[in-house]
Amino acid sequence: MIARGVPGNRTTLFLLQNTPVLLFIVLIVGFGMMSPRFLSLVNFVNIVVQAAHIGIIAIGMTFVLLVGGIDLSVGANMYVVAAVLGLFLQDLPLSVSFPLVIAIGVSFGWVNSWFITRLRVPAFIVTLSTLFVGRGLALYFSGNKMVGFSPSVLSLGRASYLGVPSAIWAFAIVFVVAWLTLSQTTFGRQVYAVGADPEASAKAGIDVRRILVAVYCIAGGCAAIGGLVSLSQVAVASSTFGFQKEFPVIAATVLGGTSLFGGRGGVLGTVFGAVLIQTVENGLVMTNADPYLYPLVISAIIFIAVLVDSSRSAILERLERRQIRVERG
Amino acid sequence: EGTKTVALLFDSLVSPFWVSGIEIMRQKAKAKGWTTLENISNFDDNKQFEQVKAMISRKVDGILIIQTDAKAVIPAIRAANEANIPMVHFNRPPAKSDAYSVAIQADNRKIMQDTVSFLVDEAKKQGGKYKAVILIGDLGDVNAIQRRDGFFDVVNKNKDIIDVVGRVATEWNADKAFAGLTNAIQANPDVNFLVTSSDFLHPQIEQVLKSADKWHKRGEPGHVLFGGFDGDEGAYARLQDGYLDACGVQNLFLEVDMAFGAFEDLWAGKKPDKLLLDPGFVITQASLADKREDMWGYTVWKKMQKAG
Amino acid sequence: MSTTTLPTERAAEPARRRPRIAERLLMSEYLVLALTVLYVLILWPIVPSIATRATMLDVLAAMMPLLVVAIGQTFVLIVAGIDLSAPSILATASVVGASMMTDDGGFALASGIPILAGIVAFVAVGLLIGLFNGLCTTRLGMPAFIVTLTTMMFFSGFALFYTAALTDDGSSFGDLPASFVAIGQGTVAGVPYSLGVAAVVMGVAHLVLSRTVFGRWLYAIGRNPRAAAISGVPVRRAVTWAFVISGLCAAIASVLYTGRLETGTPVLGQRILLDIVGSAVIGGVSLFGGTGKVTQTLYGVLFLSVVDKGLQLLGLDLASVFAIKGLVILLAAVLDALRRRLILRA
Amino acid sequence: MNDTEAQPAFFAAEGLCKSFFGVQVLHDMTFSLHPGQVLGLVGENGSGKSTTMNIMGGVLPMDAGRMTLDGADYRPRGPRDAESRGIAFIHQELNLFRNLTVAENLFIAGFPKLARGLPFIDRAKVRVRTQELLSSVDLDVAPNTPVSRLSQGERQLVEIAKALGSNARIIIFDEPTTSLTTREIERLFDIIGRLRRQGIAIIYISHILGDVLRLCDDIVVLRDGHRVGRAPRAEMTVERMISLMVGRTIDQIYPPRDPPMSPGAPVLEVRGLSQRGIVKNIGFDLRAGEVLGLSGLMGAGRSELARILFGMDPHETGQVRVGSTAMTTLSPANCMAHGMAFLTEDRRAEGLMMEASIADNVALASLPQFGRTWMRLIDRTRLGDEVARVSASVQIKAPDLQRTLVKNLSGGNQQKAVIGKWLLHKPSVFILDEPTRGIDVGAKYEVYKIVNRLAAEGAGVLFISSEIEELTGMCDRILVMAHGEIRAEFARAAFDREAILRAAMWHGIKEVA
Ligand SMILES: Nc1ncnc2c1ncn2[C@@H]1O[C@H](COP(=O)(O)OP(=O)(O)OP(=O)(O)O)[C@@H](O)[C@H]1O
Ligand SMILES: Nc1ncnc2c1ncn2[C@@H]1O[C@H](COP(=O)(O)OP(=O)(O)OP(=O)(O)O)[C@@H](O)[C@H]1O
Ligand SMILES: [Mg+2]
Ligand SMILES: [Mg+2]
Repeated sequence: MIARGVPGNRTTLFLLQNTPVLLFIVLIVGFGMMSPRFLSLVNFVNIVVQAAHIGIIAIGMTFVLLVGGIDLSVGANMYVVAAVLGLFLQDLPLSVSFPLVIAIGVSFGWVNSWFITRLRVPAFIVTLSTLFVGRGLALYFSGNKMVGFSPSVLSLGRASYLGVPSAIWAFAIVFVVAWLTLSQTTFGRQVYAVGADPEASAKAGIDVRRILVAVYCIAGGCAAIGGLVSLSQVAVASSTFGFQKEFPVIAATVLGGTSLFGGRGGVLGTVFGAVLIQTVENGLVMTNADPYLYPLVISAIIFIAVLVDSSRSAILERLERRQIRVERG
Repeated sequence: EGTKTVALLFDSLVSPFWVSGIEIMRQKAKAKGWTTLENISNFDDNKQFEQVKAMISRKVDGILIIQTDAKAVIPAIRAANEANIPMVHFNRPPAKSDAYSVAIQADNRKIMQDTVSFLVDEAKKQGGKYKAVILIGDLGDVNAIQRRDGFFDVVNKNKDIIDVVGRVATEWNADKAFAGLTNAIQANPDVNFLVTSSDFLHPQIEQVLKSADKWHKRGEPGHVLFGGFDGDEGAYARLQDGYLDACGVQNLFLEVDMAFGAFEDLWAGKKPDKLLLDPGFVITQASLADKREDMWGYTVWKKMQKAG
Repeated sequence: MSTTTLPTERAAEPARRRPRIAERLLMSEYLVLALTVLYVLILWPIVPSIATRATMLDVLAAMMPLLVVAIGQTFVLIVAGIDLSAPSILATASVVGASMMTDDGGFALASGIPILAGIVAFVAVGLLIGLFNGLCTTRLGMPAFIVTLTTMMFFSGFALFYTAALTDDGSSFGDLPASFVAIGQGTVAGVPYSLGVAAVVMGVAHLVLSRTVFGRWLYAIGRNPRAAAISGVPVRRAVTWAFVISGLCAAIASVLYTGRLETGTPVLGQRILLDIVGSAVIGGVSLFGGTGKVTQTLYGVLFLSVVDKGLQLLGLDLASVFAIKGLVILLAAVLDALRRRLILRA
Repeated sequence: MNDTEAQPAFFAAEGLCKSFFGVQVLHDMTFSLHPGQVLGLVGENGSGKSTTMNIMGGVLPMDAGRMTLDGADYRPRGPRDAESRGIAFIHQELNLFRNLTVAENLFIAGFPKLARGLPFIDRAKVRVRTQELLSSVDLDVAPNTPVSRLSQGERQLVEIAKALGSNARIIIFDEPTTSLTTREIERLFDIIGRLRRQGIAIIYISHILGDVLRLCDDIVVLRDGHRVGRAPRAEMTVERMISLMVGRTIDQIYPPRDPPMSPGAPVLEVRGLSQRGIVKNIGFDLRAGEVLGLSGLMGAGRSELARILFGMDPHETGQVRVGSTAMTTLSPANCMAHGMAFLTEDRRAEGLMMEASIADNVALASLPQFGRTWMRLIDRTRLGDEVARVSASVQIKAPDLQRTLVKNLSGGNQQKAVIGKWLLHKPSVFILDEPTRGIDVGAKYEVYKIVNRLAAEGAGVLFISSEIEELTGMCDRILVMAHGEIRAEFARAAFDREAILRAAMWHGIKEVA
């Protein structure tokens, strides 16, 4: 019997608590050995830049999944935002047009929430429908043509401030705000409560409807910001802009440990999930792998990451379980 | 004999090539007094089959189809044969079968070979060694595969000066192209030879090359030898500005005329060949002025200039 | 519960009682079905061909494979899981199965029973991927969403890889034997075989879900897995079976699709994931588990298929198709929400 | 009624009515409260106590009637509104978020902020306030412990702490002691005494009538949604309450029980069962026809022991024999196959499918017995008959077994549904963890009768309860657990409340040190 402290478990516990990070390191070392250039700082910057738009949208998705909802319309939302910006707001200065299109993204989310909270239509169906309607509207505006953007938007996509690319700034700001909101405000904690049990939340005096509305608006706003980051990179929005983006976004969120059933997870994990996927894609290009192998390798690595994470949680739960009796030595 | 109704079944409208294609078709059909019905299948073979059946039940006079898969379209052809409705494949021929239909296709492999040959000749002229990257399209798309093969046909013969360091699988997807090319250039900062399987990826290429400080005109130091394919308005503009060296152009006007001609032949009871090839052409900065009238991107570009 | 009274028959009652009928219709579980009929009636004047026998048979034949996959999905949804890998099972089964029977690959040509071997391959692919999904969720405690997401990515990639390795042009397997193709295309007395296959799958699934011990277990697991486990329900085994059934259904659907297209293609069904889950959910199956019937899935599939067919017949441009499809689904969902409220009030 | 104190009533409810789905469950409910008063509310399960409080607490709207607070009309728009008006509500079904910490649960409706205008939570303040509140209910857990790690009893204390923290003028306790043991209950009564001295009015709902009588100034009795009596404590007795509640007199609380002729063969034998940190060296026999009590304080490990026996939790060493079989692997399915059944203490999370009908719930554990042919098609007529028979034998009150969802049943009827589920399985060893939690005297009596009947039919019953009276009333023998070990055993003849309590309070570590 081990006496007080249980020191043997300490290291195991530490290792277990940090397995995602360890896995990440293994991955980086692996790719690094195959392609030395992979390990450069510039390349890491690149990875984060490329992960930024998915990551930002996934942060918004995290809020929605935390309340046990889902938003399939984020990709359509991105496209609407891109089409409106490129077709109607070209001539406005960015300081006006960007807030305007983000507001459009938020209203898109608000429409979703209206159907979900007022008419009690399941989120899956509402956002599935608005996915179609949104894409249809945007296609109608653009007439199926590629939408181009003003040089100021594009140079923003290539710009750096204090040596950090604009996409990373956007990613970082969205992350910090979201993290503070979720962990340090009443609203954030209520999001978790609503996700765990909406009925109990109402009884506890939480304005459940307000939380739901806010969460979908946040997801809409994040989709718009993510859309802006993406379009400033890819420079045009073709008719497939944002098409099926909901899958990688939800994948990044769930990979980051957020439960689809609500109440569990957080944005730190989401950022990790988004960056992890991009790291693998980047590593594959860096090592000049056969394109046919990309999906195989990426899915295998995601699989291993989740496998490690779930077995770790099981072990952790066992180790951290409270004990009734204090064992005597 | 009344007005004709023709169905236009596209699998997607992802690139300006298809968008221009459908617009040219609408115009030319209108000019002939035909009605058009449109369906987009979003790369879903089965859905496209259903669309063919829907058009058959609407009793259209002809079906123009752009299928995703060459073999999966065969039952659709047979269904059209059975209903006695002429079927024309635009830009992608079906696999061999006993079913009868007419296909119009650009000679992708040949056009790509010519384009890349031009670039290789340029390279030889300039001297030195080259690190090349190719943006490949969707691995399930015949055209993408033919263009890739055309590229390697030429490059493999010139291994001494050209080393292919990156094959970016874009899946015809702009952000995959952006990320893939960024990474490829990251891995090989000295890339100086670039070919894309479609011109619609130019904006992403421009963004990436600008970030890497590689976007320079022909003749300027640091210029990347750059070849395109399709011949859209962006390609025209970049040729004119001097960034693009060569572009393999599909003659879209000719292809639409060929397709509609095939319908008329079929209605008249004639039986055209199963495959009609558009030879296409390579356009370079030198031949720009002569050949641009045949380049569909130029007309689009002109219209855009007019609109402001 | 079978589909005995069709709402169309009710609609034929005398006009003066219409308000009550409308209300009753709104409250019945056939609402989605009624909306399908309504949709057809609205489109009728614009495209008369929507109500022809040929079109109807077409819709029926075309929806059968989707119905079979969606039924499999229903099993997984009932236990509060989700199977995103169904499209990749369609694709992988399609190419592996086809490769048994054609010159590309041709693994089973020498066996003398290539078609049988091919079908066995289809089924085996479905069962194995389903089993893998099930074991990962139940034994390794991984979330179903992410397990099936990774199997979806993996096997979509694998199908492309497999095809590229075995065929000349790298795009698909053609030239399937005629007797195999007949499964997807053939008819007996004007009724497509695929209809028969789907009817059998549906009948068995309905029986299993509504009448057997196993079916009741699935619902119990979806409603409260802990209570179910404590009540002696073999939760892990049952959930694993749900995934295996989903895999099997996807494989059967793959046979139908492949036969229909005469082609084993690695992109088969790559875009129908939202249709699969969406049709079940529109029919009334909950994503949170514990509820859902095969008939609801049937109505959902029928609804989506008819909506699609109507839009195809209209031949509108892409923008309008998207917008109308979205609005129609939303309208159906809103009406369904109203229906639930009315029921609660009554 | 003459209120004993001089202060005027500051809250009054008049003629409250409420129906669910066309069934009226509350008729003309009228009562009033004045500062410092403790009002008891008693009635059978489903008599409308929680419904009344839900209306008062803003959870449900009323159909008719009127409430006044400080003379003004009071019509809460929601729980939050009620709370802001000074009415705190401790719900019968615990209303905590398992994914949040204790501190977060206490402040979920509104955290103290770092500074005016800044949205951020003042974590330090939350911690200090939480510690204060927890120590006021004598709960010794860290403020950042996740609620999922607390036992039912601990959760109940958290709920109470939460109400204390809300600065309420009226606190509603809807069956607050269902998971508490003697020690915590005493503590709670102290707290309530203190609150009333501060002028806070209390509404106290409980099925433990003795407690109500001891604690409350006035007692209101409900029957089938009607108020059937109100009297000050002095005019009330337990017998009178019961007769008002059920409309007849019940002379016994525990049904008579013939002790088994001769102790039967052991149906459950446990030897040397240990799991580090949970239970240690547990050994006992349960005989056919015997009702064996298991007593202990909160956290003694009784539920844990039961969970291990039923194969829900792992164990490291020890042997378990069920009937004549030595169990090699313990799992619920395996245990059930050998005739074991287990009624868990958390009926909401582990016992019932809330969204399913009563019939579905009752059938759940016995489905394979009704499967025919290789497909195991369910014999629906036979199943329906059996379910109806069992439901009738436990007297579940519901309009329709097939249609009524369990979530719409009152707590007592829910409990009967779980018992019904296990009775249908015909257990020979039945472990009951707090089986009478939250159910009324009448229903308790029914449960006791069921237990007696089971024992008379030769089953062995392991009866876990925190009410020592209940154990002494029901059991043939009582084991007492403390700190994961069995500390004492009492035979029926030697039942002694004080001795049992003393054994339960044994503090393992001190004794060694
Ligand atoms: N949300 C609801 N929907 C339908 N019926 C309900 C609902 N809530 C309560 N009821 C019914 O109202 C009646 C009164 O229930 P209530 O919960 O007030 O009883 P109670 O006196 O608190 O009983 P218990 O002592 O078991 O807690 C019961 O018949 C119950 O089934
Ligand atoms: N899920 C859990 N995870 C970790 N610890 C737990 C869990 N459930 C209970 N515990 C701890 O186990 C101990 C014993 O639990 P519990 O209080 O249920 O025992 P008990 O003897 O059955 O008492 P009672 O039934 O009166 O609550 C408690 O200290 C509790 O904190
Ligand atoms: Mg109650
Ligand atoms: Mg307990």
